[in-house]
Amino acid sequence: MSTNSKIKKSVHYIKKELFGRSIVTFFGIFLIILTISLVFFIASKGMATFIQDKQSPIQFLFSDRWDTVGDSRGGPAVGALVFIFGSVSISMLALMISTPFSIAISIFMTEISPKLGKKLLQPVIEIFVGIPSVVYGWVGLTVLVPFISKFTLMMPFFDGSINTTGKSLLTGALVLSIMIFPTIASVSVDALKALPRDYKEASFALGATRWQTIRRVLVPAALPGILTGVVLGLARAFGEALAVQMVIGNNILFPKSIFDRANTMTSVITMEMGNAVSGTLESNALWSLAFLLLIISFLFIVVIHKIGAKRSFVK
Amino acid sequence: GPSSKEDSISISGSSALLPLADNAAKDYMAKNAGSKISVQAGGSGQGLTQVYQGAVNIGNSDVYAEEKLKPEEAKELKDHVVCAVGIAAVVNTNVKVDNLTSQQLIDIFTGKITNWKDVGGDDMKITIINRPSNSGTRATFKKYALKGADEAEGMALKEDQSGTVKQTVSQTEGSISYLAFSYLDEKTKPLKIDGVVPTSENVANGTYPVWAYEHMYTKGEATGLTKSFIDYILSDEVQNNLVTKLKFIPIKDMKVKR
Amino acid sequence: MRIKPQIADKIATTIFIIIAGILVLLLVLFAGYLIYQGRSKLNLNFLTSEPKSIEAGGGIGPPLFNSIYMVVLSMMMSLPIGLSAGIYMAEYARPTKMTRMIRFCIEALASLPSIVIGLFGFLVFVQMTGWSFNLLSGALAVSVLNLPVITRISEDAIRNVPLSVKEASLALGATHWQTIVKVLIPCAIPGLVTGLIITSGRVFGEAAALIFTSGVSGYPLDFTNFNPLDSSSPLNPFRPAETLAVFIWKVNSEGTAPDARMVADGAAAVLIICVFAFNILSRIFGGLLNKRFAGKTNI
Amino acid sequence: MEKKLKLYTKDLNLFYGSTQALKNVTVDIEKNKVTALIGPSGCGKSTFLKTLNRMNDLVNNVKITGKVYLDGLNVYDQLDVVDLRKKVGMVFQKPNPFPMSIYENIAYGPKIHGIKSKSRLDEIVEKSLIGSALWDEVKDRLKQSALGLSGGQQQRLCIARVLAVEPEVVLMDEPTSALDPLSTLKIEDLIDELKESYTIVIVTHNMQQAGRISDNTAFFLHGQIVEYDETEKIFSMPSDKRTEDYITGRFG
Amino acid sequence: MEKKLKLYTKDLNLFYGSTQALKNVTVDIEKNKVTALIGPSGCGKSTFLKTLNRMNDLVNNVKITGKVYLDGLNVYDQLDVVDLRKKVGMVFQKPNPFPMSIYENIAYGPKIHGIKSKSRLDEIVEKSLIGSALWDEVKDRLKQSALGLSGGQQQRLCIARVLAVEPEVVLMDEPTSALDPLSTLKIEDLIDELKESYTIVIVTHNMQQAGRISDNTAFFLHGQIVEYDETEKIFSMPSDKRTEDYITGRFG
Ligand SMILES: Nc1ncnc2c1ncn2[C@@H]1O[C@H](COP(=O)(O)OP(=O)(O)OP(=O)(O)O)[C@@H](O)[C@H]1O
Ligand SMILES: Nc1ncnc2c1ncn2[C@@H]1O[C@H](COP(=O)(O)OP(=O)(O)OP(=O)(O)O)[C@@H](O)[C@H]1O
Ligand SMILES: [Mg+2]
Ligand SMILES: [Mg+2]
Ligand SMILES: O=P([O-])([O-])[O-]
Repeated sequence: MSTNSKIKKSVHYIKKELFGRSIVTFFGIFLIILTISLVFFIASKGMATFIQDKQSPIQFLFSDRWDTVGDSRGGPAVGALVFIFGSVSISMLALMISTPFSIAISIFMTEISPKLGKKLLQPVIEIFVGIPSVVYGWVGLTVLVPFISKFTLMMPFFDGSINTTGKSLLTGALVLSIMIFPTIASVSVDALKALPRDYKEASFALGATRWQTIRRVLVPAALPGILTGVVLGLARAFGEALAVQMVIGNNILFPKSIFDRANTMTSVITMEMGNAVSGTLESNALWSLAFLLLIISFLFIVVIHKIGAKRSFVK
Repeated sequence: GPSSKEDSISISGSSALLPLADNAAKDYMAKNAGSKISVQAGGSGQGLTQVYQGAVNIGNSDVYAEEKLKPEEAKELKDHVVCAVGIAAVVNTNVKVDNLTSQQLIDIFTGKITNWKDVGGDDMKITIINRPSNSGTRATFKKYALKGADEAEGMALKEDQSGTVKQTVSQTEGSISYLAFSYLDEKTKPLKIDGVVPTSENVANGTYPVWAYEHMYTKGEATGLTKSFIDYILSDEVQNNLVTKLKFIPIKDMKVKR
Repeated sequence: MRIKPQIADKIATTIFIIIAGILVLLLVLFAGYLIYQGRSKLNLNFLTSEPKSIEAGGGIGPPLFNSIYMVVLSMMMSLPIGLSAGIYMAEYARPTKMTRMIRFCIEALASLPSIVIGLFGFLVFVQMTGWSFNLLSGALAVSVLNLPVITRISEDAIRNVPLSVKEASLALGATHWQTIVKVLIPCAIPGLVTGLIITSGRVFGEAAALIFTSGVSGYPLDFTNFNPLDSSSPLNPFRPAETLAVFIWKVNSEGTAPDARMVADGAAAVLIICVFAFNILSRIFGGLLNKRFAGKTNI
Repeated sequence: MEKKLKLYTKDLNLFYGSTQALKNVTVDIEKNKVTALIGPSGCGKSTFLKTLNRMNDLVNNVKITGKVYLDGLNVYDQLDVVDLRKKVGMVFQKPNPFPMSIYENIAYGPKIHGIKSKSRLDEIVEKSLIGSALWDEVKDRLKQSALGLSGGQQQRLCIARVLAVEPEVVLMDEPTSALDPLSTLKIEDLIDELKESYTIVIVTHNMQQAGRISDNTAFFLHGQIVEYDETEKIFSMPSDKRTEDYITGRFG
Repeated sequence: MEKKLKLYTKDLNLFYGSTQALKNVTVDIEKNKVTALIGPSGCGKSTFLKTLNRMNDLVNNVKITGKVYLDGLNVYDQLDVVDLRKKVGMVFQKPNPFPMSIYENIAYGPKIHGIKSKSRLDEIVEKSLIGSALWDEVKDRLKQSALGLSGGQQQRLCIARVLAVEPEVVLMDEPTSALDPLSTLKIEDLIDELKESYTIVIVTHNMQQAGRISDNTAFFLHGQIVEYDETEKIFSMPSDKRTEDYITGRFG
């Protein structure tokens, strides 16, 4: 009797369940395989700098001498600090410009005018997301670069040493800030929307104004979500390649001010990878940079999870 | 791989040689229906790497393969010298200077001179625009114009390809860079070096020292479409017309050798 | 002195409205500028003719076609996989270590810089396969880029189907898989379609992942040749091909044509128009499908 | 008179993670009778109902001990879950039609159970809609979306959808709580008719409703059965003080 | 005996878009009394309650005609909404503490109304918590998150939060419906105490509760007041058939 029903069950099961279930399960697991192989391949290329070329990882991270062929000043060296510093400073700068703006937009969309938010700003944000990075780069190059160049030329208090090409850290950060604002804004919108209506009602019922409610209840309550958006924005800024490469001047030296030329990890990869002969120190070092980018973007995810864990702890 | 497709080949490498390779390919395809040739730049380093790796059929380069690849790799490549190209120092059109001595040029690129007034121009900051270290144009310029002196890396704006260099120089006040003759037009101003005008004639007769051979490398002997295309470029038809029209110097005109 | 809360509220509200206004204005200026700059190139000839690298008057026919073809190819690969993985995550994944691992992978893949994925594609789909630069390798790389996005969209769309509908099906004795295929996916279609159109838009504009995979140039195509095995056929996935976005980047970096600036302006205008088109399309489709599922029209 | 048992549970315990939602629940459910489950919010009524057709399987982290028998077969290991749910249909608190046409809603069950013939399906659809007293109202718009129906009509549609797979038991979880008084009355009348051919278990928070329509009533508190008896007895002279308190509204 | 009116409405009509949720509602609310609002789901009880402190302003597309007076002043044009809400506090169905500490929850109201002194705030917090009968349970954990409290405690916290801004009227929308019987009793007792200093309007779906705690009861149906009278009278001899039907559970 029991066996009888077991047989019946398996017929149902195989025909109407097991087959489909196996396929989707396989593709779920496939994502793990894909990620692991991606990490493996990038890592194996990226590690060659240290294993094969015997460069020191410490030097790679903390030295600013990047000369893959070597010249009168010494043998080849691949210190990536200038690029790392460039990536960090340009992303931070972009974040500083973008975050207040994005949060304001998300507050407008959820609290000030949800109707306009949905009908007008939502599409606007989606379009900003959809604009390809080369187009951002192109507009940066044709509008922002000449503008900043004029600006630096006009400023009397800048001494002659200022970079007046218009290609600068600031230009890159401005372009990036437009590119990452949709990310921060839409995650913040989600975070604010996910708040129970209760908070708002409770605050209003106590005689709070809208601004008081936003500032003292809603934004603090949504803060973990907003931070997640900020980290995602940072990740996007860090990984952006072409738009940045087109406008920052690609100078292998620490920028002395935001008007100085700079270089980033993605930018140097974009510029030099095509030229680098595979297997040489230069090529390997570029792969190491790619590997570093990969590690950093994984770190961002871990940070986001930490933020998320904190949030669930509160609740 | 690309070699499996008999009727289509791809070429990449030197941006200096791009105008010639590209135009010749167009003409060739127009004459030989069914043949497909794709040409892209990317720099000499990329051309050499990719042809060695079998990613493309022809790798264009401004420098000898031996200068970039390991000896055992370079050995596998076959060199086809198709022409020579001169490389000129160029400046933004608002720079009043027309001529620089070799030493001045070196001083500028190594960062010793940073203002045009020190070489007889207006009081204007010099902005150097450089190419990536694996560019053949840069290697040639460094070797023959700068006498091997190391550029002051940090001071330069760096541009990926010759096209960008041209554009940036034309847009940036007080800027200086270098371009293959094939990129010269009214947007930038070429400089005389030690009084010698950068022209094809001066390259051919040996008075202008900054030039390089243009190489088309193949992995092993060229065959099929690859071979006929290289033959086509070496033919009088191309050498006498397209090559000179694009400001390259036909091999047979070169009175000096390297 | 304490500002009256009501007044502080008015000030804050005004600031928010101004910032929102700035945003809208920014988009209008941005798009307006691009379209204005590219206006002289917005004609059929530009859209259909071959690019030229030395002389003026080139068009963007093949790049435009390549972009569209790239979307189709990559969607053909990433959609079935992403949808399956999304179904798995929404419906079958138990809260186990492995599920957490998959979720981490999805997030990690989604946050990877596209240049890193481009390099991975270069290594695996170009170098290791020995295929040289080609459309298919580009499509594969873009699929890697898309996969986490499509998975998430599918998962969300399926999760957003009300539990009550799923319960109804199961309570009638449908198996889980039957419920997924016959109820959940049909109900999730509005969300799926909107998401997929947006994703397609992303592929359309992607460049960094393609520079090292599908290449930055192609050769002239014969648009009357429909044999996908023939190298001059636009349908051949094994040819090197530059998409529209890559084309802009290339024109900027190695553009040697005298009208390079105008060509890039034109191409950028076309791209931005496409972005708007994708967005409007997704809205129209999403609206229609939603209406249908909300019972406003006959089924 | 001997009772004919259709379903019974024995020492049923259910845990959501570490919180216990059902404690030693032992209930006999008579054939062709209406059994009502009452109790304050969160006491485990819905949870219990769902153990009867194993809808709790959907929830993660559920642990069940004890037994549920349908016609003498253990629901958790002697019956395939698909067969079980065919035999034990369920109507939910909020009407939940599929976003499909009225026809497709009803034909869905038969279709997934393998019926393909169009004429056979037509027949089933008509019969089920007649059975749920909805036929006259919708017979001219079978192809229209079910979401266009009113709440009360949707709930009857959901009943028809259950009837279409010819179940033996129908579970109802507060089927009228989202409906207006008129629709409520219609559904109550329908339940009265249905009990001739089906065994019905109904959860309700409305004591008067339980009194009107059920034959037996079980009173739940904190996951336990406090009292289970004939409805009349429960409402007229409950033997437990808590039942009395609940019925007279001291809490809940 | 003359009645002392605290609040009254006149011919109040409220529309959500085009659907009318309140129809000509005219109610007098006595000072220091508990007024209960009863009626089936969707009849407009919550909507009515919210017109009294203008919480409906938050909803889009609401149109209100008619008048609401608080102490003789028209709430919709003679009083500032912030002042109104300070005077007319509200407790919601589901306890809704802010995700902050217990202390911060209570200090929130006074703070936004301009009180900054720490000692003054401490005082208010203590007084409010004592007033809501929660002080003893939480005095040692004021800095801990309010979300860690039990449902009943949270609800009393919400009451304390309202008391902290020293309102004159307290509106309560089914304040015990999400709570267990014990917490319910505590809150009912609290309401009984509070009415000495406050005017209370409470929505409840539990008729027995209305009977136990209120002085006056209004019965709503379809947005209209069917009957409004002393609670005793409503429950013992309603003058309208519909009221009777509802109270005896014929529907709802
Ligand atoms: N999926 C779940 N996970 C965890 N706990 C649950 C879940 N579903 C229900 N519970 C808990 O189990 C207990 C019983 O819930 P159940 O839904 O059975 O109550 P109920 O009697 O139907 O209440 P109501 O009248 O409100 O519907 C409650 O404490 C509830 O919080
Ligand atoms: N924001 C809103 N928009 C549109 N209609 C609404 C809104 N809020 C309530 N309604 C409608 O107004 C009517 C009255 O709702 P209300 O919430 O006041 O009822 P209630 O008596 O409080 O019911 P319950 O006992 O279920 O809480 C209902 O028909 C409801 O659907
Ligand atoms: Mg329930
Ligand atoms: Mg209500
Ligand atoms: O010609 P290059 O691109 O190698 O300078």
